[in-house]
Amino acid sequence: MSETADAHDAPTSTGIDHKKLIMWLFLASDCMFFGTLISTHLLYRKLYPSGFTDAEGHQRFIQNLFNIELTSFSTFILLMSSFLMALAVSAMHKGEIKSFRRNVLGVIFFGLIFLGCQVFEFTHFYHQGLTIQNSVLGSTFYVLTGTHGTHVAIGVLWLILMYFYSFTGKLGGHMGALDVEVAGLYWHFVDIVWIIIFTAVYLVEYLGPNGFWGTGLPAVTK
Amino acid sequence: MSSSPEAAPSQEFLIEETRRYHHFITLALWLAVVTGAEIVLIFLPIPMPVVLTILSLMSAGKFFAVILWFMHLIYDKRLLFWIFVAALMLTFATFSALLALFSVDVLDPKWIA
Amino acid sequence: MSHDSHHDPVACKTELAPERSDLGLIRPDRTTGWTDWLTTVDHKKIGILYGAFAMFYFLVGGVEALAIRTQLARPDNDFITARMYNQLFTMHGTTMIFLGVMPLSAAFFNFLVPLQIGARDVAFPRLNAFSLWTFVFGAFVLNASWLFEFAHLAGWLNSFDWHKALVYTDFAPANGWFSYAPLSGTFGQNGQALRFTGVGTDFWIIGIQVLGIASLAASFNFICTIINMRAKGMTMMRLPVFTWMTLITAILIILAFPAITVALIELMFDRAFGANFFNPSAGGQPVLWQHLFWIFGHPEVYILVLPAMGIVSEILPTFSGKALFGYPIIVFSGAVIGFLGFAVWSHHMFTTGLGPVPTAAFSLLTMAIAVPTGVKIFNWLGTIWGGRVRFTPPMVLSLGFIWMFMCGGFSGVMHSSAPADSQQQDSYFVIAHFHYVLLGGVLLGLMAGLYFWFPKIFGRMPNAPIAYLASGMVILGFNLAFGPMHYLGLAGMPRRTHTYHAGNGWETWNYVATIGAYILGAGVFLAFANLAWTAFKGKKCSSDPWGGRTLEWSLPSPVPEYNFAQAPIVATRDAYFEDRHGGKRIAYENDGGEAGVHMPSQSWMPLVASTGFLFAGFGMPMMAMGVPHAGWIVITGLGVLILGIWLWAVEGPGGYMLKTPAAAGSPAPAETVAH
Amino acid sequence: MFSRFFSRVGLLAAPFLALIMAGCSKADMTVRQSTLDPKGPVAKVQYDVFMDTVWLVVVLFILVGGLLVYAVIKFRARPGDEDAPRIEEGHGNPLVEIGLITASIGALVIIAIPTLSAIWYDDDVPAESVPTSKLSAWYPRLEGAKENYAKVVEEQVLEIDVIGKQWWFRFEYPQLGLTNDAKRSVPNEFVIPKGKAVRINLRSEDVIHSFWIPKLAGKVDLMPGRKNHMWIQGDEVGHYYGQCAEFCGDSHAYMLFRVEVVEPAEFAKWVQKQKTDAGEVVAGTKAEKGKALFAAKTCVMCHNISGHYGAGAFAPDLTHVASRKSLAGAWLDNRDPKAQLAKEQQTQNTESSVEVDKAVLKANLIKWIGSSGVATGADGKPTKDVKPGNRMHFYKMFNVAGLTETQQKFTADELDCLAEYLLTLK
Repeated sequence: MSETADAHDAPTSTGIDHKKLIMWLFLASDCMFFGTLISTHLLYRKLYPSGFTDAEGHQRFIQNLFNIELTSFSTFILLMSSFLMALAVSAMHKGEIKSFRRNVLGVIFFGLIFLGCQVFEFTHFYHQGLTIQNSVLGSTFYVLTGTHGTHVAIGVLWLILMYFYSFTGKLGGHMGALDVEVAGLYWHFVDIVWIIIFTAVYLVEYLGPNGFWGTGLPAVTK
Repeated sequence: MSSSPEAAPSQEFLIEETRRYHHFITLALWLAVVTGAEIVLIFLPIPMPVVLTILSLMSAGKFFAVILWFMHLIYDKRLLFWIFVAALMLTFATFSALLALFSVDVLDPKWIA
Repeated sequence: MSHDSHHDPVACKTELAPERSDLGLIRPDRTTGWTDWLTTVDHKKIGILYGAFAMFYFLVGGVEALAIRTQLARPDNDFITARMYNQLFTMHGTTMIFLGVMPLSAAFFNFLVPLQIGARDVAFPRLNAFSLWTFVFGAFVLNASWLFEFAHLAGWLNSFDWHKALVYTDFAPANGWFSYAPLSGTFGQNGQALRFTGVGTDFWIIGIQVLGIASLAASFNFICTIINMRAKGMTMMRLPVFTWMTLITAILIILAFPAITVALIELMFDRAFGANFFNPSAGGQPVLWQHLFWIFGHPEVYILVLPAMGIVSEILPTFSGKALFGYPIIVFSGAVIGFLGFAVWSHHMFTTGLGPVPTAAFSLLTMAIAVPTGVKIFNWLGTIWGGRVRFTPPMVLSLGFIWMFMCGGFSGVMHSSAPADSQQQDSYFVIAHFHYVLLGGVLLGLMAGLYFWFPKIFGRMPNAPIAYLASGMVILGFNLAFGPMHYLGLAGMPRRTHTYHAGNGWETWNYVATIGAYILGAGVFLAFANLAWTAFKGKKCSSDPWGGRTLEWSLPSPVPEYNFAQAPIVATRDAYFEDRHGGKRIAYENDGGEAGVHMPSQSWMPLVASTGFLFAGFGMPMMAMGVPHAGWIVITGLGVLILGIWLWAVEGPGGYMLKTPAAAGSPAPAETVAH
Repeated sequence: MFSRFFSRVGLLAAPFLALIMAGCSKADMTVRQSTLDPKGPVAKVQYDVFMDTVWLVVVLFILVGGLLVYAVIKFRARPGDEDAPRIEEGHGNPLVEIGLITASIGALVIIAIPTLSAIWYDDDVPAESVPTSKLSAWYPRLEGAKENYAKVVEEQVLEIDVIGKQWWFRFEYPQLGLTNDAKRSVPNEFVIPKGKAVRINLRSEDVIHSFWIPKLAGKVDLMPGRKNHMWIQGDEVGHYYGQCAEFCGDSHAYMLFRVEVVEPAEFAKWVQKQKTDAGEVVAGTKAEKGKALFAAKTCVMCHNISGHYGAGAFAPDLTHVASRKSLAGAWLDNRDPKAQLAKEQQTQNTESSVEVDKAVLKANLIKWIGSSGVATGADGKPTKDVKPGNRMHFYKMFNVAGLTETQQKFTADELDCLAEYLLTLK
């Protein structure tokens, strides 16, 4: 946005707006945050590759638990929401507030669908016997995807508030576009985190007859 | 410090934004296609290391595509790109090392069974 | 001045029209006493508040340390119980690191960075206030555990049903500042959540989490400020070294704290919801906690020490009358130390059975850190070399810093050798090592900074004889307390033990160490008392009593709220010194025009939002205690937090114009503003 | 003013330096848990590496410290400096910087080499007999030793399992049948033959502990959920002091242990003795009453006494409790402290030990059992805990078993009987 910086804004030393810079710094920090969570999950997958034991004492493999159709659908939804967010930011830069509202509504809607899928997935897994308490897998899986879901929920809340704020007429001009862009950066980041989670947590489980992590040590029994 | 918030954007800027708009649509299509390919790939009878390499490349590709275009890094100052990539590299290095530090044979079987 | 600022015409404060926020509420005003301090967004006032809180907690942590030393003065002593001792060393470490050193460094960041880079405030003034109050409430939550502990010991809680139902009755944390799982975590399968410690750990978890948020918010702000708000001509390689170290510290914070944030979330899930991250009986690996903790914990060491290095790198040139030797190398080695800090975390875990290859790798990487650290010491030496050294109190403390830090660095090199470390790990040798770094290094550096910049902050000069006396007491007492600990550690005395038998040969030197600790405590108290007295009653001094080198000395003391009446344009490193003694003058541009300079409005919202953390932080341990309806306190807290941030967002940043002498037609700023 | 300052610093520093001098002469390097007095190859290698770092650091300290002192004195400000011209400003000298960086790296290489060798040396039991020369000691695993490693460990190396609990250690000798499953484990004090490499497998059953016998080897942690190991070898007969070195809860300071290094023949005798059951208790004595109390007061739930009671598996095995030199996680010493100190001074050796003093042992037993919330002192108040939080408190574990508080109260007389009984368990 630096090339369109309004003349009356005090220039920053680098030409980057404060808000944009601080958001990127936050995202850099969040890399480490999700890096820690994802590696916790991968670590325990590496140590205990064979799934978990459900309440009846049955050995459960994670491939049988996962529902690749659902996850693919929600991944697709999240990618498309990212696309709409990019369009919303673009609209805002062009000053087309109505187009912005339309796109943001789309993002919010898709975000809610994603969250709905996640709620469904959690309930489904829970009924299949995977709980946060009965295995390390449950702990890492729910906390990792749940934390990501929380990020999505915060993003949805942010965008909803921004949507309503746009009706006050105060969301406009360069500063308004910047506010939207910063929210957009956050939303895209949540999206790219999911790109990694989708591959590292879901897809690799399907590789080979026993999954990528093989069948090393038996799962923790009760 | 006075301003007119609704100052009209310049003509070049509008053209640039429209060009980006088309980039975004193309990119969205590509993202969908790559995701579809990923899902197909995991069920194909190809050796695991190969699939894994392709999967990693695909998700890294998607990752950087979103960062560069949707998140405007390709249009923005280089500094932002390096801030983020530096953090990303540090994260990757740190947690690769962490994963390498653990192996199954250090586990005490008494606690596992 | 910043993008945070508003574009609508703003009220001119000289006309005293009450300013209204976008919500229609009257904004708080800087002219009203308490309200002013609670709502201030002025980086200087926030810095002073940080400093005051930090010095208070330094004394709290010091009292805890003295209780520990009193207990250890004699063998088989029972001055305090084992549990109280464990709580004391836990809170001593946590307090000193998170509530003493870090906020005192933050005080310097806040006060100095905008002045040194020629800015009028930080990039996000209200976020800065939010960081401050979040820190204050996080500290309060952490220390509230003592209130519960004492109430429990006094028997005041006995009549409550929830108290009778408690299995573990330790209310203050007793798991060390490292909180190794599973001692701090859970045990047992399928969420039975058997534990080894009580709610003290919950207080610790939530307290550190809140403090982490404060540190993160402040660091984002400072990186943004330093990168984006430099005066014209202030290139990165012209930044004062202290600002550089601030930048590196802030980068370390934003990259290191997420690891501990996640680890704390996982530990909290273990304790509160029966998850199994670190629960060994369900397959969790307690060693993972250690990894995550030290991925944060080792950079944290540099987060503590780099600001002090920055301070000393400002003081030495000033009192040697000579530019810093090897400025680019000092800056670069600071960055290398920060970067390598992420690559050595496992040297805290040499005894956990990593295997020979990782042990060797981390051993070598740790040794590598000695190189940039040594480079710094050589360059400080080079700065003194050929100079004219004036032994002012800050200089004496800085020289003490170099000595003590060097000793700490040397014992650090000894630790880097894993086989030698396997004998020293968790012994008093380690205590000696890191106190030489953290006390001999960081505390002396920070005290030097306090004596150096106090005349700038308050326009008053601390009493020099008392300063010399206090410095002497600190250095003597410190060496007396921690020097013998090298021997104690090598003689096999383990850390974190509340007592020891006679006959092990540790009696004499423990006694000496205790005497030293009291001298040290008295010295620190004397120094702080001297400073506190100076702030209110000290002798007034000129705006540049030391012959300073950087931009802040070009300003009157105390610094006016707008900092620079006109925006400076610098042409060189050490701009102010060059301005007076060299050929390169600082130019000024009248950026504010007739109306004066733009000032950010004060706000209640950062304080309101932070209060949410206070409620949530209190509520969570109370939930763990089983206090009825405590969950509502947590929900209230989160509600207040969200509401505060929302109101903060929609109230608008505001801002007003303040007439400066420059705007009123006076020429150059520094000389004209009388004090 | 500056000279006044110097004299002030001098005044402060003089007694301090004198104290250091006095201290060095007073600091004994051979105290009970000294790391500076290695008595086995592992500790010796660690000590050697440590001394390498010490010499390096001393040289650097004198060098850099000397320069600093010289610079501060030589370049101090002098009266009249105020009017002197400005010092020529420089911003460093690349040659000096590069030279110093290279020198620092060189200095680090000096300690890096012995460090690396020692890491591998300490990690595994050497397959060949332990060489005595320092250099060859650093490269013990050359020449195909690795392949034979497992065989060597099985045939030549004594293996000991160490299990950490809050707040005591259990020792098992799986090769010799001395295990907890066989009701033959050894708590807090274990014995190894002189000159034999001992592989130690470290496990924890609750929190993290750390196994440390300063004179024999540096510490290795006992991590729950993880296999850790180390090796030791005692080259001199004696009584060695060890201690848990990782903070493990309330009574961490009381978590001590002992190791006796004995001649191989002695060791065989000791093993034989561990395999014997407790002897018959003479009828009609206090001890017989004590034996009954041991069951009635539920001690039997956790403690094993082979030959008498065999149910307990959680708590320290008491079959030979009266033959041990320490009690309560080795916190209470069963030897006469005065006699012990006299012997240490006489032999100039903290490893020499006097035998168990029966009166001290009995007093310790009464103090220990009585303190744990199960008895009251003469004043009617519960006696002070020897180890706060220890499992002899009748909370959780006993509540689960449905036992009530009153069943576990001891009168002074009962305590005396119980102690008499335990004294018979040689």
